[in-house]
Amino acid sequence: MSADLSTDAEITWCPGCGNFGILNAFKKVVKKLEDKGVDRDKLVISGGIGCHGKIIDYVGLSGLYSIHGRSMATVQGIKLGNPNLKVLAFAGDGDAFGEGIAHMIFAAKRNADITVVVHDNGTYALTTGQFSPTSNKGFKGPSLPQGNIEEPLNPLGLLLEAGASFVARGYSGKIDHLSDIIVQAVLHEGFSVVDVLQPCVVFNNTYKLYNEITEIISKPAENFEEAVMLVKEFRDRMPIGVFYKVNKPVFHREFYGDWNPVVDKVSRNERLKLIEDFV
Amino acid sequence: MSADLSTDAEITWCPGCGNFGILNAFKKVVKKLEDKGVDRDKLVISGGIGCHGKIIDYVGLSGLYSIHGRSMATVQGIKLGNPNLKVLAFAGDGDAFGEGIAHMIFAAKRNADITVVVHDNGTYALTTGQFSPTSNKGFKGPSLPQGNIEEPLNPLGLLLEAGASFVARGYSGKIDHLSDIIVQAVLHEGFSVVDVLQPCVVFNNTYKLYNEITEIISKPAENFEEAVMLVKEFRDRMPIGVFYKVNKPVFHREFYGDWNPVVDKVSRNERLKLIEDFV
Amino acid sequence: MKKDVFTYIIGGKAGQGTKKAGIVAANFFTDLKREVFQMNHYPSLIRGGHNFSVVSTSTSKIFSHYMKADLVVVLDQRSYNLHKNHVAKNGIMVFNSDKAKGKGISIPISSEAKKYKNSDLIEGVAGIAVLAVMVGVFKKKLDEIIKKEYGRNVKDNIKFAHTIYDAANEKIVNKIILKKGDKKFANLSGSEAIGLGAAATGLDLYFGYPMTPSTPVLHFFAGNGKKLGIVVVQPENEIAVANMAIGASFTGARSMVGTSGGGFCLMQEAFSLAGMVEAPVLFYIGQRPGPSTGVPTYTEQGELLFSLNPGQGEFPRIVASPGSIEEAFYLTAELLNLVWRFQTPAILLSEKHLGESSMSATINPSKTKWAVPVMHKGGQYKRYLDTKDGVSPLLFPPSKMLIKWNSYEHDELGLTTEEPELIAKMHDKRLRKQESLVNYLKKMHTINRFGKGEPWIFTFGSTTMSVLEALDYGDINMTVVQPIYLKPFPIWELEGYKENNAIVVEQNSTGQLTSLLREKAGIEIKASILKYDGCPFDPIDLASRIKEVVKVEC
Amino acid sequence: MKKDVFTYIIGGKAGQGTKKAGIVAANFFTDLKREVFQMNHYPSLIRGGHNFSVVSTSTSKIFSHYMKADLVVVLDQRSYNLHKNHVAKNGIMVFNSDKAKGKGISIPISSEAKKYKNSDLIEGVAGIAVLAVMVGVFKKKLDEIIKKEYGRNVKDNIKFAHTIYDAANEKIVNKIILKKGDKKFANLSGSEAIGLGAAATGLDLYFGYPMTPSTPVLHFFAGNGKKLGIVVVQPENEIAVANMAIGASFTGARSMVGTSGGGFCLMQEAFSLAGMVEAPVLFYIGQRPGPSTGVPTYTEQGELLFSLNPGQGEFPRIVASPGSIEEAFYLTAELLNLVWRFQTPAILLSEKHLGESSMSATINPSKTKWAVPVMHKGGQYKRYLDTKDGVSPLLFPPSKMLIKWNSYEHDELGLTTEEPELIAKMHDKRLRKQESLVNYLKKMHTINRFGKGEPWIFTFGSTTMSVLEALDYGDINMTVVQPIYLKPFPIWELEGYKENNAIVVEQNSTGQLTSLLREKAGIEIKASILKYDGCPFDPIDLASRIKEVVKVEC
Ligand SMILES: Cc1ncc(C[n+]2csc(CCOP(=O)(O)OP(=O)(O)O)c2C)c(N)n1
Ligand SMILES: Cc1ncc(C[n+]2csc(CCOP(=O)(O)OP(=O)(O)O)c2C)c(N)n1
Ligand code: SF4
Ligand code: SF4
Ligand SMILES: [Mg+2]
Ligand SMILES: [Mg+2]
Repeated sequence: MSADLSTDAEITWCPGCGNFGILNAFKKVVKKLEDKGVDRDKLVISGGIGCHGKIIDYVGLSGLYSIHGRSMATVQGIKLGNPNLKVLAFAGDGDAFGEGIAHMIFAAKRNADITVVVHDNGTYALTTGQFSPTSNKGFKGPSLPQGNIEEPLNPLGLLLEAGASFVARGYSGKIDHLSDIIVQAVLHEGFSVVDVLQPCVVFNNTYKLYNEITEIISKPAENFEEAVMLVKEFRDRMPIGVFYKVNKPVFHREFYGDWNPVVDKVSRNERLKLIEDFV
Repeated sequence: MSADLSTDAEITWCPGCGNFGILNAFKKVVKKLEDKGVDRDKLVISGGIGCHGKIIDYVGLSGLYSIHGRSMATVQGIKLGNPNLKVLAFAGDGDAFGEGIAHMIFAAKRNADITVVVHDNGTYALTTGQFSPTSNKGFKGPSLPQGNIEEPLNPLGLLLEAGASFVARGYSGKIDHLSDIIVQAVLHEGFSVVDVLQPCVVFNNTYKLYNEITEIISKPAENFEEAVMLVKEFRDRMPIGVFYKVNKPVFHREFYGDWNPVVDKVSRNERLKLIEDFV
Repeated sequence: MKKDVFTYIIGGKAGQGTKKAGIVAANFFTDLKREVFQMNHYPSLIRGGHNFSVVSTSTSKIFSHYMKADLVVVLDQRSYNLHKNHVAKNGIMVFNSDKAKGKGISIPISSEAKKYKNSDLIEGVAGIAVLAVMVGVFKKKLDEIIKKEYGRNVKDNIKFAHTIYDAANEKIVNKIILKKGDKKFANLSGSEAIGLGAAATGLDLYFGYPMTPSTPVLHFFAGNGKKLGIVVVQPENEIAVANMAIGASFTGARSMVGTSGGGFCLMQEAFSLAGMVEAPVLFYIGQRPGPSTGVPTYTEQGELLFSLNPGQGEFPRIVASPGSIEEAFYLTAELLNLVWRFQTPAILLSEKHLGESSMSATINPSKTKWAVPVMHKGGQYKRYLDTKDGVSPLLFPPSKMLIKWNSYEHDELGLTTEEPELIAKMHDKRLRKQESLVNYLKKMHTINRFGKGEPWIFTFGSTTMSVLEALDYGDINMTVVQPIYLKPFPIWELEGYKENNAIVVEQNSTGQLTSLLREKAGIEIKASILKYDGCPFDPIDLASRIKEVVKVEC
Repeated sequence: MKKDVFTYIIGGKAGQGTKKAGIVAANFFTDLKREVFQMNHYPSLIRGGHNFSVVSTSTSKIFSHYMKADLVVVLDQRSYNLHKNHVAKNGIMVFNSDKAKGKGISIPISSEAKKYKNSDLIEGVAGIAVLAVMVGVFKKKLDEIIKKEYGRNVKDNIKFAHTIYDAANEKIVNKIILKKGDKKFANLSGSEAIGLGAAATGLDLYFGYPMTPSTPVLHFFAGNGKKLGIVVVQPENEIAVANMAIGASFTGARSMVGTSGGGFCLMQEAFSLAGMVEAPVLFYIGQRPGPSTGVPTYTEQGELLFSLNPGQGEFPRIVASPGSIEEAFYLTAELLNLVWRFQTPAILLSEKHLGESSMSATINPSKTKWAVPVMHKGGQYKRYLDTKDGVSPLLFPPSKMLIKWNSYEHDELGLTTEEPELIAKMHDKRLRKQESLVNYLKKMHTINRFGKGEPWIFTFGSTTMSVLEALDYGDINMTVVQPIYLKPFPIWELEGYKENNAIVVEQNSTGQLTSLLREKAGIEIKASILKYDGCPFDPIDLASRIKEVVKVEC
């Protein structure tokens, strides 16, 4: 692993893309986590398909570059295989809130100990800018040139309802703040999601808007209801920060406590004996 | 179509199953709708796979007996093909809130003009009683004999968040009330969901509980927030009735107004001319 | 003709305990050191309808149930009607006179049962009492059986059983003394064999979403996984199932998934992902009649071709199907080993008839291998190192090395590439893995041959059992050839067969194995015996169909 | 050797307008009544990287681009490096001296462009200006072209173009006068042809979720559907896509879906559903290199076998692949007609190379049929009436009759059944439909043959175009045989071929068409020419590979 977390891959995002902010924030995250005792070799990442997913090529960490909409399922599998690892899935808005929405809802419901960072640019960017689940009504893309006829989803509201124990929003234009949030998300034991406002300079350039309306909140909501209200604000004022954080039983621990499938594997001999008993 | 809406199919639900209540309520629904001018030949149904889905065999209406988790997608297709039809999908809790959750959320988001009736028995009954998305924590089923380790989903809360314009809960033990609700749901233009408490006498016998805790509410919530609070109550007191109802732009109308793909089809000659112009 | 077969059928409504009675009967025969085969037939419902369980037993190897029974016990009219033709010559029909009219021995089972609580559930016990009478078991022994097998309401059950016993004892004349056999076998279902095979090879996680007929494997692990150290997860859908399994394999965990055809459709994208990232995951498909929802609780072999090329693009795929319950154990173990040896997904293809039937089996767990991959030895790690045999060494996190699995076409390090030469080179690497796999299989046991004589009969999967029993029953001398591996198809083993007459027996309507043999191995097939009504073959019927076909076509 | 081919390559970063320049060039050649073939190569990114567009033009039929160009214009160093070997003898390389060093004609394109806003986007215009110089077009004509083709910033574009024109005019010596052809063709992409074919047959709804390379069809309908009366829906995922399409077909709406291999994986369960309920839905698959995410914007034919048996269980499946852009039009139309005629799902299998290339085409829309099913004539309606040819008449809601489509095995009315005889009978009904389909296809044009001479070359899909151009280029006389239908495979058309030498050309690594020909039609294949680096064949290379292979193997 290279010290600066880079790889040999050529970065092919458009100049000015919000994904750069996320990449830079994430590199800081890894270093901050190391300061807090989380070794980088224990941090495993996954990503979906889309502009966002390219981050997997660009970050010098181990991981599985997954398929469209499934990185959240992939990291749940990784976590269940070896709970000693910290896992983080990158996903696009199309990825996490469209193709993969079911995995998000159930990861939240079961409080799987994973972190999902959503590069939310309100469009299917890599496939040339179609409307996505978070596109605004009226958004014009090549599959609906007359303009999107649906209201955008409120994904964080949905995930709160589903039982998410850590919900946050960041902005790729505020790198330090974003990296702070992601660090907290990774350290949180349970399901954490960070919806990152990510301008797509080609299909949905929201820099100006977000620079104006984003507002860092100083601390999480006092309770669930307040969090629900907070995540709903995304028109005039767009709060960013950690909205909600609560401790809940964590899936893999409810399942098998401190046991670890690959580390504490039952030996061959023991198994053969058990099988002989069975037959 | 037989006058009493029956078919030659043998009913194979367990004696005492809550599905009987839904079947009876639904037969009343069809008659009430006829009184309100909705012809039964314009009412098309679909269902998923599970005990609930068998209702498709038992009701003498046209429809498509679909696959597990997809009846909501099926009826959206039917509606888009011929918007003159009224469409209703039956679904199980495994069906609608597990395998098919994405279709539910997006049907709500786009306010597709469909009605979904969920036979919510808190278990995958037909596959012999595994835990489902709405099973309580601790529920014992053959795939998790030590007891479910996840909290149940709050599906109506989720669908409200997703944008559902009509949200209701009924109880198969209160047939008249249930049929009233479903009638309203069908008449509502836009996405309507009726979550029906349905005791499964074999794997999750909730008659006693529901007889005690269900409480008919007299009118929908005043606003969204109140509706969200209402659907959350499902422990000590279980309100049933129409929780929320609001008018919103409807998907197929936003798309093509009063036009109808199969009825107002562009003629062959006109099309050939257009194609010749193109090439 | 095969001697010494005794067959017992018990039929009734779902929920009346017919399957349980079948198991009790099978265990009883097993205690006599006889061999057994039990087939359970049930519709897709929870209570009512018509269920039946057939148990055939013999002192020698037995591979199938028979649909001519020495003793039929039916609990209602529907069962009576369905089984009245299943009574063997000299066989006995016992029916519940409260719920059925007919010929045979009538016993008022329901009115007796009504005297107890759970009156419905108790009726299956009547079947055991009647069997006890028929085979000359004393009441004391019957009591023991009931105590052992029916945990709840033992007293009531015994009392009820005695009443039925007495009633039957009066009326049954042709009693039969069952010869004892000489070995006590385990009584194993196909699903249990699959579960045990995976456990023996080192399975760590099983992911499944309920779907008949694969669900019993899920339940097996749910019930037995804990002590074996195997985690069982039921996620939100099949897509999550397959993707989680791939994620788990990234950590070195041996993982497996189970489903039926419809669920496997949803896993194909992940199957292809496994092909590309070279993830070792074993996919179990339990077949039922299709297409679509089809007939969920019945049996068919309609998905052979479907399972040969799942997932987009080109990568090595392995498909194999066990021909017996014993083989299900060894083959599951071998496939889990193979996916780790070659880092590519494999399919264990089976059917309801194997998964939900049980039979006497001898299993030697130590004959299995422990799935161990080629591991990285040191130096810079390259996930997709371009080796001679195409297999790149593995390394699992946590590690100071970069471990990158990638669904895009990639370089040796696992970084995405769009370079034409590299794209071709990585195709070649995967192709070489395919060749290595074939070479490996060439040294393995990939085809079963049974018996001697001509013409040959080709078959596969659970139908093998039906064919073997039919030949035994019909005293037919023919060679049975069963390809265990269906992909890569072991044509190297079949080269000698080309010149000959051959027939095929399979359970589908289009003759999928027939096509495969013709197309892949160039074998001239004279005729195919097909069955596609959802029910397994009956050996007596099958024997006469084979004789007929051989006479006419060969 | 083919005369009169002129090839133009323009390369640069994504977002610099190279594809647009290619289109403009193609339109220009078309205006000269010449025929054109345009191929666009691009990586999976939005800005940057390396894109190029090749346009080859001739006064006679042309089926492929060439990778030896008379004029290459490159906008940066990477493009220069990639294309420096693509300059034909006597060809010219023009490079942007601000961003590249090299041999050839240097023009400071970027520093000129910088004088305008959108400086990056404007650079493609330079390519057109250079082309104008090369083929002796006057400035006035160039202005017209720019006005017509570049809607925005016309003034700036013209001013910029003139500067480049003057610079190029000074340096380019070998100008070429392009002969005019004698017919003005339409310039059509494969995706447009597919869209138009479906429109001509009566398509009502198109459902799609974006996935390269099928997305252009989605966009085509999004842009052109309204006036044609075709609704375009982009749902939440591919599962919804396919299930909604089936729902729509229930109302009598002609529906179609489009995706690529990965998305089709997710549609397989619905594909099987369509087989069972007998829903007429057309599935378009645009292939790209796999497995898994693979190389999304490149081309391959790796999913032939994958597409032959999708979905669990047994039912009639239709798969066909067009060999040219014109054929894409007619075949799409015919397939939409066939699915309605036989009420079973079909796959239109194609590749990025067809879908995203464009060429001169003549299309006669009135040669298509209007998809009209067999309709119910009166009396009691039975959805699954067991007819002689297996096809049951249709009826659409609203109706006083019960119309029940059922994913479970069913009786004629569409009610669920678990009766063994009925299960077998319904299998037979679907099998008869399969036979009827084969009989129908026997009367149709299912195979294309081109040219004369031996040995024969088999190929399929868009590779057909590459082969035809290679033979033309290389003056090779061989018969090209292209099965249009891949399932049912038209073996009846191939029976004569068995004794002969034959080679296969296809774009994948395992020789999937080769297997199909060997296995289904028993054709002895001497050698296969395969390409699997994601790029289409170049006719010059392919011609020499064919000559080589024929020399060595045949
Ligand atoms: C199953 C499947 N369907 C479709 C695609 C095509 N596809 C690639 S990226 C993408 C969406 C990208 O949108 P998003 O997740 O928002 O990522 P972004 O490019 O905006 O970062 C799609 C639809 C795919 N790869 N797989
Ligand atoms: C893709 C797929 N996966 C799994 C199944 C098996 N299956 C049949 S019914 C069912 C769940 C039933 O649960 P629910 O929807 O709650 O219906 P219920 O039986 O409780 O009414 C499942 C998982 C299937 N038919 N298709
Ligand atoms: S298209 Fe948008 S999201 Fe993708 S790299 Fe460019 S700016 Fe970023
Ligand atoms: S198993 Fe439960 S849901 Fe199914 S029919 Fe019986 S009682 Fe009803
Ligand atoms: Mg996006
Ligand atoms: Mg349920």
